[in-house]
Amino acid sequence: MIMQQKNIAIIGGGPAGIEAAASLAGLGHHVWLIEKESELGGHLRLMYNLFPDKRPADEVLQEMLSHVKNPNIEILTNTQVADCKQIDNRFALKTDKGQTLEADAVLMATGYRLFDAARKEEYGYGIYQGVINSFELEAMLKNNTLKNVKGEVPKRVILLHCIGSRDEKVGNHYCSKVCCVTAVKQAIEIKRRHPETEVFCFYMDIRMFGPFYEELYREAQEKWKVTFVRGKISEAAANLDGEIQIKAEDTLIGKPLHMRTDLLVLMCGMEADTDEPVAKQLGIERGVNRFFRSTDNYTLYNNTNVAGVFTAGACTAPMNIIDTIANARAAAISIHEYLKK
Amino acid sequence: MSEQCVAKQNLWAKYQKDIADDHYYYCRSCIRQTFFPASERAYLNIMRDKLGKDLFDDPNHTTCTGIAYHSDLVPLQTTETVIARHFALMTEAGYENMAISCVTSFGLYTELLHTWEEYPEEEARVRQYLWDATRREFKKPKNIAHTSDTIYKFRNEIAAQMTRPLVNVKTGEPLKVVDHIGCHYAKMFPTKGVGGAEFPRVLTGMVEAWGGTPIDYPERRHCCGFGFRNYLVMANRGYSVANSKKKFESMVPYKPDFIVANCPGCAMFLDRWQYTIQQMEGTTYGADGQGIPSLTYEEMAGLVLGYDPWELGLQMHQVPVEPLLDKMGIQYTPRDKWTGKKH
Amino acid sequence: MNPTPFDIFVLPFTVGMSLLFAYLILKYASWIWYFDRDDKLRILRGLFSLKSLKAVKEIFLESLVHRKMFLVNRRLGYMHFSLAFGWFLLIVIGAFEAHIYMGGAAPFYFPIFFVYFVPDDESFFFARGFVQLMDASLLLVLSGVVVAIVKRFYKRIVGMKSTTQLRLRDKMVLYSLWLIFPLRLLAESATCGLHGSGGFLTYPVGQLMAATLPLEAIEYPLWWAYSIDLCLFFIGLPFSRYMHIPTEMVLIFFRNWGIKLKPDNPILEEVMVLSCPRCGVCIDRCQLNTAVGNHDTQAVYFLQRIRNHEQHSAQAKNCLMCGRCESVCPVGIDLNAIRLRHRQNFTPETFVPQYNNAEAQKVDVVFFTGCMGHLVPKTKDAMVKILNASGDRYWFMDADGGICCGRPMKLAGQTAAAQKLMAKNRQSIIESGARTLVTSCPICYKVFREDYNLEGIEILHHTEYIKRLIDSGKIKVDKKNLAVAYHDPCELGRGAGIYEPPRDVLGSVATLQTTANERKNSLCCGGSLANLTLPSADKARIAEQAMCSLTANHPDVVATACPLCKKTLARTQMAPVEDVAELVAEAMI
Amino acid sequence: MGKLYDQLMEDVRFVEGLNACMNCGMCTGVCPAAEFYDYDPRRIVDEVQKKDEAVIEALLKSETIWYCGQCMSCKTRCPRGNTPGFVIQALRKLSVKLGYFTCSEKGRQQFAIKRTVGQSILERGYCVYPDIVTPWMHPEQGPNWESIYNNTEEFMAKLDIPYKKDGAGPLRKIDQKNLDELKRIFDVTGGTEMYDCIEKYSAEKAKEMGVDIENGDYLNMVFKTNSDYDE
Amino acid sequence: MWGFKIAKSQSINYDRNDKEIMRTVLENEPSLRVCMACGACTATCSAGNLLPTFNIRRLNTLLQRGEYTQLRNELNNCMLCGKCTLVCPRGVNIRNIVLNTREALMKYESDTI
Repeated sequence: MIMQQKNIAIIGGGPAGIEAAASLAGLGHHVWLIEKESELGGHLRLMYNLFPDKRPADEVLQEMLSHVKNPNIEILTNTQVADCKQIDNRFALKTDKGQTLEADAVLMATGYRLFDAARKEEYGYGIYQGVINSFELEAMLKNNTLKNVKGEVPKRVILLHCIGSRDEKVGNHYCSKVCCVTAVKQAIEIKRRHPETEVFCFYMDIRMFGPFYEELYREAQEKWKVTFVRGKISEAAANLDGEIQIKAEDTLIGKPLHMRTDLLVLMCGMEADTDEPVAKQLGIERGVNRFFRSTDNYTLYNNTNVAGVFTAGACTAPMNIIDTIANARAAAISIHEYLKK
Repeated sequence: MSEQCVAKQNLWAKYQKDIADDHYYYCRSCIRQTFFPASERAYLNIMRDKLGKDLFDDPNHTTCTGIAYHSDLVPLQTTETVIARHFALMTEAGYENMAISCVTSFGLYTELLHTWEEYPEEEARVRQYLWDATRREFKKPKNIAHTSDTIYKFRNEIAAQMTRPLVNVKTGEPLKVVDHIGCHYAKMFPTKGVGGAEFPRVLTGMVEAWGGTPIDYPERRHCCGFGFRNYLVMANRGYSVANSKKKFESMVPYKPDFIVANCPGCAMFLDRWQYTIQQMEGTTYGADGQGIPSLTYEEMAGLVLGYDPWELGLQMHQVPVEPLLDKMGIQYTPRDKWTGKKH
Repeated sequence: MNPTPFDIFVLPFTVGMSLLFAYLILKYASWIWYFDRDDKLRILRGLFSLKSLKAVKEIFLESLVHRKMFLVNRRLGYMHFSLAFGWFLLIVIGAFEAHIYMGGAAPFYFPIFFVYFVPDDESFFFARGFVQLMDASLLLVLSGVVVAIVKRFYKRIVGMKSTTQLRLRDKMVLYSLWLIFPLRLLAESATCGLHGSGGFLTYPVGQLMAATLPLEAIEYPLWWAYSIDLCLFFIGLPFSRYMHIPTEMVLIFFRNWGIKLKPDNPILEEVMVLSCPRCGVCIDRCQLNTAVGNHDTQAVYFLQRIRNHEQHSAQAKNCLMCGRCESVCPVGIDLNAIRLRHRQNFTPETFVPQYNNAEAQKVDVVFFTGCMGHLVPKTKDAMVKILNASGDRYWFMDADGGICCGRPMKLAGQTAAAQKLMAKNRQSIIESGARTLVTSCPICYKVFREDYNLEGIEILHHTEYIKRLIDSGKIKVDKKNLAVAYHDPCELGRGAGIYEPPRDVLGSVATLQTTANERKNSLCCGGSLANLTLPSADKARIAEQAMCSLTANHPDVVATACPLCKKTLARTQMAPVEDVAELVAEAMI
Repeated sequence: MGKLYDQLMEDVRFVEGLNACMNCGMCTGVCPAAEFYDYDPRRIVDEVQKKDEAVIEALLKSETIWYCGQCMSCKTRCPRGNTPGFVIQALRKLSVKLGYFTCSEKGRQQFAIKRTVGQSILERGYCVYPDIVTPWMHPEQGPNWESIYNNTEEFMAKLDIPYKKDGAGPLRKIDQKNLDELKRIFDVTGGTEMYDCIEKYSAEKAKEMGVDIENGDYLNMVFKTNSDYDE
Repeated sequence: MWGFKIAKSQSINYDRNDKEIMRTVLENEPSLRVCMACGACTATCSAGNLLPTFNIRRLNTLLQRGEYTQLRNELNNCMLCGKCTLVCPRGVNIRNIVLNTREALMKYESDTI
């Protein structure tokens, strides 16, 4: 039986949206890929390279983008959905540019919002120049501009894990999963470029969940001489020289640890984008972690409480690129099966 | 405005505390009345005479037992019931707002109200205790503020009446002021302090409004070291002084003109420990080698409003305040320091 | 009687030889001088005893014939034999020849240059015979030289994978040695060629030279060259490895007189170090070479570094002390003991144990499983089962953990600290009143036997104990249909000489296979606590090497008798590894 | 008497102060006491949450629970919403209740605090009062304080402070009616009981140590002894 | 007169701490770097079994932070039995770290006295 071509609206043109669009088009469907920014790629555009293989992020993005050059895919950049209604089994989406899209299914691929480091007030992010977040470090690596506040190559860099993750004080009980391995990747990259720079990772637990992540962690210790300290930094403050003084407990000793650093990098976690309008209008439920709730975490991961609305990628939970791509493909299959019925 | 300032403003915007406008039931501080009795009087005077506010100083008021509580002499329920008695006194006097002079008390009152929210059975129990002991009943206050909150609230009104801004009259430069916030002011409940726990605004707001420059330094948030039993028992005082010393050493490179604290204990310790360290180790802090004066915010407010330094009780400080008075261009009669001035 | 011949060219030789003798006499005297009183007494007592005769016999067999080296490697043995024994013959026969010619005393250079001075005199007794004998001896030596030269460049010719690497000084002395005998041949042949004399070797070579070379012109320089070369060799000898020749003989005497290596006296070590002929037999025995590819730490290099006063702490630490080298060393140098002595030099002794053993129970048998025993609970449980069945009253001394036996500390060179641990354990053992001490761990076993002074208490490895239980019928076992290859733990086998009891026990519970590297030749598992620095990956390589050998005949189980060996070998996952005690416990009826 | 952990659970501060610790160390990192004592609040919370009775008993008898200065900086930072400072309060209260506080040098100091601050509350209505800040107990207060102390009445009069006078104002005299109310509150809420506990167990300890409690020797001892200084 | 002494900080001051011994030991035994603080060494430790306050795992960290006073005290408890090295999942030669640290500490102390 040949299925009639169906229309699917994908909200969000990051890795999940791109990959799902390619898969759905490959299954013969027509896709609108709606992205509010001027370019596709989402957070991936901001990254320098990707763990665990250290493959350049641009290269991965370009390869993914080559899959959406397909007549079945209509890419709507600089576009936001202004209004969205469910009419019977179909969805009427009005864009802010006045287009009306009639979709048989909607895929939410809205990604995540980076945790605002300023909310962890004790580190003085935004107040002390030497305190930056992990994406700012990534940009420094990408643009080759790693500098301390005096414009010199930093003598010491501290990467502090779990910012905005596993933290009741900011309402995020969950682990953002990717920050540990990101820190390790960034630590290696710093050491690769500046072997004289001392790099420390302050962590609570090292969570190396993916293939070759643990190996990367060991490589950071063994080959790149990155020092790992078990203890979350309690407080940071700048001194007159603009260095950051930190206080932590070295929990493996059981004593407070004080040291100075040129840069304190806050490894910010992922948060759900709770302002996303389509989800609000369609009444898509969120879990206690504020990410979209799956109908079933095992068998119906990409389904939501609204029939015809699906989710993929980091809007469902903190997720790395590898899992996001797999998850987007899974969502495409789920949508395909739904539309067959 | 610099990025840093914007970030601080954004942060402070999150901690806009509700502070009552008028009609306060005044809660006295054990330590303030002992070491800074004139500060207390100056506060009441500023509020009443300069700002035209109504404060009730109740002869029936007593300690909240906070120091005993944090020294583990009394159980929580005793302290709760003593505080409940103050609520009853306030209710009986027809007041709904509290202005609390002591930071430990302020923290305790806040903690108590929070606990009663979470554990209503605890409130019921305390009401019963109070009834059994005193036959009193109470309404919970509508608003509780630390007395420094009220000064912060009216800082611009004070600025309007200011005669001696926080400016070095010789150089015309703003005075550099280190603020020290009592730990129990906002560390336990950041939303209950003006500006939160990490970058509190309550004192820096006053300093800025009155022409000074607040100084941030690495150990700004560190405890003065009082530590209750750590000071009360002689054997433990090495801990107490060491913490203040840590702060002094961290602030010295910034060459501050004076320290201001909103907690009576902190103001006293940051004064006395300088003397102790000087005696024990020979180190005198401060750019001029005369120590860094440590003021209460009432004393700071009194000075900018032109109060006589000896009426403000500045002679009770061990670190000499005269160099600061000279910098501010405040006239004072040296011989009145100890003989007093009748007015 | 002939007049004493002389020529000025004998002077270099004479000077060299005299200097060497003077040096050696002083050296020998200083060694004896620096021995402690006990050792001096031993020398006095041994000097005119049968021990000295035994030493002479040993010198003949080992230093000249190189019997042990023949046993290890026939080609290498021949090389050393031909050089040493050939030269010995040249000296002895030459001396007879010269003395008979002179009819009495001859200056000591005379035999060396006999052909020059007496080119064609066949008048004295056995003159023709001597010529032929001397030629034969020279040929023997020359054959050795050829092998040595070939070995230097093609080491596999003598059946060696590795040969010693030489420094410049050694090379110069080596080349002077190589040249001695060819020069002697050329000089003698030149003289013989001029006089038409010579033996079966020198005559044809002389004739050939006469036909092709201006003999009158080169004869005299050749003798000069020979003399100078000898001089060079003799002067260089004390500073080269050839010092082993005069030293080894002394060592053999010392050993026979009962002098032993001591931690606080360096003399015997010096003698041993100088005795090393750098034959290199130890290199191929060393698994750090064969499994890991290390060419720096083997005994020969280690001794060389000591002798040359070079940095050797890394080499002192990087040794398994498996004893494989020591067991084949032709000179019989105490290689492990020397290695251990050099760990003492840089290890502090600030250790104070702050713990005690459990209270001793009054029993007949004390069982001590050892630290490592706790890592192999199955072995431990098997021993408990066997001990329970034995009917002996026993105390499991470290059932809940105990103080380490002290050998690991001793192996790390921290002897004084180790003794503090030993004292604590010794006290517990003695307090128990037991007559027998059984241990599962060969490391503990060795130290109990060697350092604990447990007089009146019999110390048994558990394999010995189990063998007794089986022999006496205290436990009964069933022979299973199981093919077992046995791995000799280094400390138990080469270290303590316990080869048969584990095999006997295994024979009664399973079918024991033979393996390529057994008993004295067994391979180390790599887990050795004696090696202080070996990275874990390298340990794994050694374990694999051992397991390859053990599993060649596809046994069902590899058995061993050491918890550390078991743990280390099992990690390779190449075959199941069980302790002898476990197999016994399973086979018990 | 229930198990120690159950007794701790009766204290609302314990319930509020201990969720589940993940040993991140943020409390210790910022703790002033951890910097100057051999003290690790994280470890205390971790030990308590294991609910091992022997461990809790050891804590109640230990020096370590008495180091905390109650600044509550830990409460600000804990990412699990714990308050080690509250847990400490609960432990100390139980330690006093069971008399375990006399097992430690720091714990025994409770007697000195009770005899000074504790007495002052019931006698003067305030924890602190110039009369109890004696120069010999407080040399660090300096010469200015010493001269004020020696002439308090005169000095306060010059400053117009109603020292020991009736009516309102700082340092005024609290009348007996109010002191009686305070005492009754202490009686019904367990304050008096806790005071009595401190007195009773301290007297026992003084006897055990052979130190006279009546003549002030015990007070002097607990007030001044610090074994750390002897090292 | 005072009845007290100004307390000294017991914190680890990483900037001030000397790292000479750490560097020496890391050079001789680089496997020290890959410790992931799992505690397997402490769990199996023969000395720790008899003396629960002794924590061989903590030695690694003390060494890497330059906390030599505590390190020296703890170090003296190790019996060098080698179980830690045998069980380490990361192949850290802990026994050799102890040996090297003892050696370096002794040298360091004789140099600094």
